[in-house]
Amino acid sequence: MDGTAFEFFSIASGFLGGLFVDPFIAFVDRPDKLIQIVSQGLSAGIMYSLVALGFVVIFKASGVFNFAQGIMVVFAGLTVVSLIEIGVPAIFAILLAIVVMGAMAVAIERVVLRPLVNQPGIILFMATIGLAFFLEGFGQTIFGADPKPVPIDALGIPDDKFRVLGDFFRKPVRIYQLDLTALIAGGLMVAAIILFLNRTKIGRALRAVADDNQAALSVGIPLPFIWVVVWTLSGLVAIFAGVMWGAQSQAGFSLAVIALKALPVLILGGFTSVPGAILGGIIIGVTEKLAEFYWRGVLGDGVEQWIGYVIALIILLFRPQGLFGEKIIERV
Amino acid sequence: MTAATLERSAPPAQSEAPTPNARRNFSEELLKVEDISLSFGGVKALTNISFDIRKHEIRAIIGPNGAGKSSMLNVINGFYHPQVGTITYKGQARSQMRPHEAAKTGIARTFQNIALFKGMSTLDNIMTGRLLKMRRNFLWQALYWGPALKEELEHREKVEAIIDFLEIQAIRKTPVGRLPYGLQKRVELGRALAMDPELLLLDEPMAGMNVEEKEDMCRFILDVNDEFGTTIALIEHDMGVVMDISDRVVVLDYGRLLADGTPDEVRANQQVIDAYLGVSHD
Amino acid sequence: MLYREAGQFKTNYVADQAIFPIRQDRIGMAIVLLFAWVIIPAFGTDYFLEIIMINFLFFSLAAIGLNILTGYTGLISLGTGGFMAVGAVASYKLAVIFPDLNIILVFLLSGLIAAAVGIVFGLPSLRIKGFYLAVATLAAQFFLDWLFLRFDWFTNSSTAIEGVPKTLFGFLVTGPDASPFAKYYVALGFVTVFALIAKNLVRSAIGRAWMAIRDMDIAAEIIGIRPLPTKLLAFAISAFYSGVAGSLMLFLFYDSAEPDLFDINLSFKVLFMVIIGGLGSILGSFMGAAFIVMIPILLTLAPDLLGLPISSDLAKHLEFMIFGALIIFFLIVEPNGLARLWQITKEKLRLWPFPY
Amino acid sequence: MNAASTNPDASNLDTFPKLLIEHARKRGDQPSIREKQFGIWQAWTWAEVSEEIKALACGLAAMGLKRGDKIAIVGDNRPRLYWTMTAAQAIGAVPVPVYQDSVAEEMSYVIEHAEVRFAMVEDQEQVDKLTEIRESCPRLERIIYDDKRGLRDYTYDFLSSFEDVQEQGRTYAAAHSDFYETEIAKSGGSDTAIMLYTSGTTGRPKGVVLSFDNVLQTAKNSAELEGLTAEEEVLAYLPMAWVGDNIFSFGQSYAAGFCVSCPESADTVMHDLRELGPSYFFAPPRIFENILTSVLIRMEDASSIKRKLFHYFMAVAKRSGIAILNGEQVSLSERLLYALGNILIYGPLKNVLGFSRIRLAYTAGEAIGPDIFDFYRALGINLKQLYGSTEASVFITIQPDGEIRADTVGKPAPGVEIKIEDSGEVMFRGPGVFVEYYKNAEATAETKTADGWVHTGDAGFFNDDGHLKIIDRAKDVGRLQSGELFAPKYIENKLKFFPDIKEVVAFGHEREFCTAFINIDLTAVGNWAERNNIAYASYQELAENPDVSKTITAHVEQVNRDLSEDPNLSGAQIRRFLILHKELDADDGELTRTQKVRRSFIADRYKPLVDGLYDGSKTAKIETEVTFEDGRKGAIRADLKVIDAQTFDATEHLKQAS
Repeated sequence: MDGTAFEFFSIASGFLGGLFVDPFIAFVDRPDKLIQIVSQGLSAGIMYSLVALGFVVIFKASGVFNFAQGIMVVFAGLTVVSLIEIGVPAIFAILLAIVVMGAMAVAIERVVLRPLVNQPGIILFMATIGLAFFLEGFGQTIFGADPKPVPIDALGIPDDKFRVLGDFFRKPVRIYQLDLTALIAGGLMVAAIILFLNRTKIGRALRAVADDNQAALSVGIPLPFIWVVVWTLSGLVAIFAGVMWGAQSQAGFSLAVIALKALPVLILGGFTSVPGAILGGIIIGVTEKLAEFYWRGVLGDGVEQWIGYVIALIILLFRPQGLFGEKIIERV
Repeated sequence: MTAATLERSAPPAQSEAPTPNARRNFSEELLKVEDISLSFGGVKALTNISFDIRKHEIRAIIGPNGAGKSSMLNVINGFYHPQVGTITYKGQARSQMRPHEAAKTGIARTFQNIALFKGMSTLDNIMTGRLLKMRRNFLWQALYWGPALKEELEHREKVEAIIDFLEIQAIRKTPVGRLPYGLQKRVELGRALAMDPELLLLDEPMAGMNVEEKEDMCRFILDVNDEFGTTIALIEHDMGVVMDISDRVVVLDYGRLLADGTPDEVRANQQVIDAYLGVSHD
Repeated sequence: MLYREAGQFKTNYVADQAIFPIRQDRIGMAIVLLFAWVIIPAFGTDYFLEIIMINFLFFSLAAIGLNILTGYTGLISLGTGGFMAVGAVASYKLAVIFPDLNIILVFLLSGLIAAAVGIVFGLPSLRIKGFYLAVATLAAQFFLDWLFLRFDWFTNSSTAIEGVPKTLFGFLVTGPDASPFAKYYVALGFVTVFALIAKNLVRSAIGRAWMAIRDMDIAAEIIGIRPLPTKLLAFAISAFYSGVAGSLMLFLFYDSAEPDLFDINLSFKVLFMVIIGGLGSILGSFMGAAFIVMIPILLTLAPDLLGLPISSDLAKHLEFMIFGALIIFFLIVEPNGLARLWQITKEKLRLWPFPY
Repeated sequence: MNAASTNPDASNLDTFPKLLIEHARKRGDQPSIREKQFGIWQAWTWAEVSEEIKALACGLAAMGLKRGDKIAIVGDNRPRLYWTMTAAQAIGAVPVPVYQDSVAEEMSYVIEHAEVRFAMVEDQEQVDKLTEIRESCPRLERIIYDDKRGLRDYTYDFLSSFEDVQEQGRTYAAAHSDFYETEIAKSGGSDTAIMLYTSGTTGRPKGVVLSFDNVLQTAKNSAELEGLTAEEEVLAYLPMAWVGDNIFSFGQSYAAGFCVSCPESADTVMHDLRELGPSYFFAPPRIFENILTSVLIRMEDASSIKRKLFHYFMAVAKRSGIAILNGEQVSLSERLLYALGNILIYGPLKNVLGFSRIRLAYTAGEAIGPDIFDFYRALGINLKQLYGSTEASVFITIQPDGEIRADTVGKPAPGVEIKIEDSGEVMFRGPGVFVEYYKNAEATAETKTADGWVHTGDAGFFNDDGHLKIIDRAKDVGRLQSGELFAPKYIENKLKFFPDIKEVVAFGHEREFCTAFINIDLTAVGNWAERNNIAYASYQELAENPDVSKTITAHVEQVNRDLSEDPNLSGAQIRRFLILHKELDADDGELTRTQKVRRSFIADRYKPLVDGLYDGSKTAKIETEVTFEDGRKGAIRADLKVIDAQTFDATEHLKQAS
């Protein structure tokens, strides 16, 4: 074995070791770090889940792959923040934002969806990309292009961190109240949506539409109404996601791109599965943070930009229908 | 009245001659299925099916809805893989096979719900049937010149002969999506014929057709069998048609083999009569 | 109306299968080529040649590539930007590592490298369909973006990749000092040749195999089309076109670019071209590219032309809004794209004065 | 083979086989005939055709076809069937083309009467038909087929394929090297070239015997008159058994050397017409009328701008186009307007119809509606009428360029003399006059006088310009009880010029007044119904619609008004009429195969209806047997409304006018 080959071998083994061995050593070495990163991952994951949930609700009821979901989150968040900025009390700001998102849903149904009814999915998909462009331009015209800090106090969101488990580890684990709030509130939101879908008449109709448009029509619920409801619903989710996400950094248009990360969540969970969206979000969020932290040494920064997709792809190769999608039986 | 009046193509003045069904003799086995069982997640679609298809014959598979006829065709052309049983095709026991491999060995088929390429013209649809026979790689095709052009034109000639055979000249360049149902079925048959198949599987070739279209289709099926010597296995609901054009009939019911024989034998079979006329299965 | 087809009958298949079987179409094409090769370079200003024409040309090439994949084979891809990045980076590296390599070879090899990458990212297409596949192709986009940003071997430790000056037949054709005139001809040469190749591919056996997969993959398989090689070939050829387009973009247009120029927005831009132009149409790829290239240019010019003083920020925002609105408007008016519009028009002209 | 025998001098080119050899020599590499098959126009050059025909002729001879024998030709227009004509002529046999859609019984009569020994047929359908009638025609020895599709199992020994015959022919020709040329040289201009059976309105068909001189002279004269060259493009789509096709697609092609093209199938004729873009075109008025109807219907569905453009420029065309075509003086502004119209409407319209390249178009057989005639002329299509018959080898009169009228049929064709009998019947004499009716000396004598004059059976007169005008069949021109003139066909045609009306049968001879049966045009009226959201399931239902009755009544009254203007015919206005419950059909024997009404047959069959028209009742009952498309028979019962139409007297009309 000559020098270069050895060198190569040692680099390769170092690389692979960095990928697959070192992280586990680190887990054991600093479990407090691990727990802390997992908790960050959880809070990021619940955000992905929320965006993904918006996708799922719309896709389930109308087959529209709504690419504008990300920008809707930004738009909703900025609406709340801007209203509070000009002195509207937080509670009214949120109520007003709900009205705004509802109005937007009506407008989208009228202007975009209705004329495109019965078009193939890809056309509707492209239309939502157009919508994303429009909303971005529109939002920037109204709110300005600069990100705004979310007035956490006004909204009554706790912003402390507390340290736990200090007795067990070398250093205590820092838990941010903000993350915790997001986690709990996100969980509540998800529960509310599941209740809505399962326990209300409209919710059941929505699910009927997802299965069969004609069947839903025969129930007597007009399709346009259902569309307005789902878009409003996903608008509501967007308000929540926008505020919470903004609270962690700032509410700005760069968030729209981050929202693309909700896409692998969708692959993972299946386009039509609500629990899939939640679980997928958490899996992606946690893995992302872990990879970013523990692989930084080998791969450098930014692993979190794509690792979610790679996980999703790998899973797809074994389960083409996603983790929660129904098994596809091809018939001829 | 249905297409039942259409007689096997005996020339008019020879009507005293023995009926063609009896006259036609087939001995060479083309395909044999033995003890085929197929189930989907516990639901049994086929149970212990055995029968054979002999070279040059027209073999009908009949049975009530849900009898497993289409599943049987899907097994033959490799779309479904039976859990139990063997398929012997051209003397070779077949292992699992993908549909495109079945195509390569000379099995072509049409579908119950037309499976044409909607965005393409009649001509292009039938041209796709020749794909297996086209040897030039894409670099030649990129030039559309020399050997690639020559090959393209040779196959165009073959396809034109099929268009002429099926009398669909008038719709040669029409996108198939715009064609009425009966013509689409004909184009689909054309695409299958373009593969120069040894075994042609037809899944309800006459479903949803009017009397005239059925008669045409019968004529085409008989002519294909006659002119090219193609072995044909077909599923059909119209009993008159089946009895008239097929040499032998397999009857399936609830995924089981009910009867197998000449049309006359099957017609006389008590179980078949029960299945069709007796207790309703729905 | 312009068509006079009576008497244009074909006595052999070569004539019947020609790209333009109708004489008037041949004349039309000849006029377009005359404009492209003679009149535009003769009379176009540098600004026109560079900002409009070269821009339009490399985007056309990328759009043709994506159209082969999405329009003809039915596989939605959001990774075009990534494949263009591969082409751009590859051509930069090749030109630097092999200074004597002919510029045409540099572009073609870059295309081949992009094709190889395309094949790798096309593998999931065997099992994944529709939007799942679209999202999967995003993986390519993000991964490649990250790769080129993270490992500075690709950029020779600089922040940007550059169009290396190269000559062809003794003329300087790339790099900042090359004349737009020379660059234009290089771009036009590539686009002319590869548009013809694409047209040939889609009207021969491989094109029919792609369309068969697109229209009904099960039936395609049953007539003997092997899905994986067919789809992978579409990915490879599509990525090849994107890669060459990326090289042209860097060498003939930007001269110097940071890798993040080839981001997800570029993918969307090309996808828009294909959708607006028309899925499954080579002509549509050109129309879509022209449309998407011209809109921002017109939108920037519009306020000045109308004499409305708008702040540049607002102009930028308005551009976004108008762009988005136009996309939606076009999808509503003609979801099948400009090519379909042209096809309908042509059909009408052929049948004029009859409506059908 | 010596050069002299293959190179007969020009004056000696008195038969088609001789002309064929001449063409093969002079323009061997030019296309002689084309057929659209397998998606493209397959062409054969004169040299190739010459070889094909030689092989075929020798094959026929080898199989026993002798000089003077008859060979039937049954099928659509196909190159091989045309070749059979020349091949038969080459060895002195006589081709007898038979209408391919005639039922076995009709065909059987012709085959038997003509003593046909061989038959060349297109496909299985015709083989079956001929096999069936072979029992009643013992002379029919051999059936040769062109298309072998579906015939694989046919093992009859009297069947041969076209290829077989040619194969035998090649062997035979090799063994008898001079046979072909010698045989050709044996025939001369006075020998029989062809026998055509006329589908006479009464009685059995008669076999019209035409000599080479008849056909060739007529073809040459007319080709010369119209300046036909070897460059013409012609679509052969009319039945081969019809004399017109024999002249336009065969005789003139040999005379002028132009190429004839056969359509792909009956379904694709209009499409093939458009592709081919013929320069010389013949169609009976019915086809021109159908095309115009479809033009108008399609324009109805066009956008309003296009519709307005169309109507505006059609008005321009009617005003000036005809004059321009006739070479008359037209103002510059009108000419410019017409040129604009040509770009916007006429040019594209002609292109879509396949008429762009037409230099010369003929129509004949019936009167053509003036509107229809003017429409095509206004577009700049040189449509002309001619008057002819089988017995004349088509041409009796032709409208010379620049003297085109809708209501006359032109001046005598080259070499033709015409006289009008005292009875009003038109008689002619000329090079095309037939030899005889085959095996029917009696009929020959009745029709053809000793000095060569032929009775046309049509009544007509020359107008001041020397143009012949035909009113009706001489025997059909009758008188009302009042003694006033009743020309049924004249009235019928006037009504049929309305697009809504497809067929009319007028009654009045020796009756108190004039009445009519009317068939509405299902296409035109059906289209109207669709646009007005009127649902209908059948012809019968549409015919009973009160709105339709109203429209038709208006048409009848319009005709009555026109008739009142003509002092000779004003007595024969239609007082009562009814709309028939079914379409008149050749399969029911109500029309001839050339789609002419069989008046007396109809009068007989629908006697209760005719009675109803004259006994003053409000309705008339009828039960008729019909033949469906699949050959089954059924009965239709109907209770038809008899409609009274307003009539006008000449004075009232004058009053209105003043």
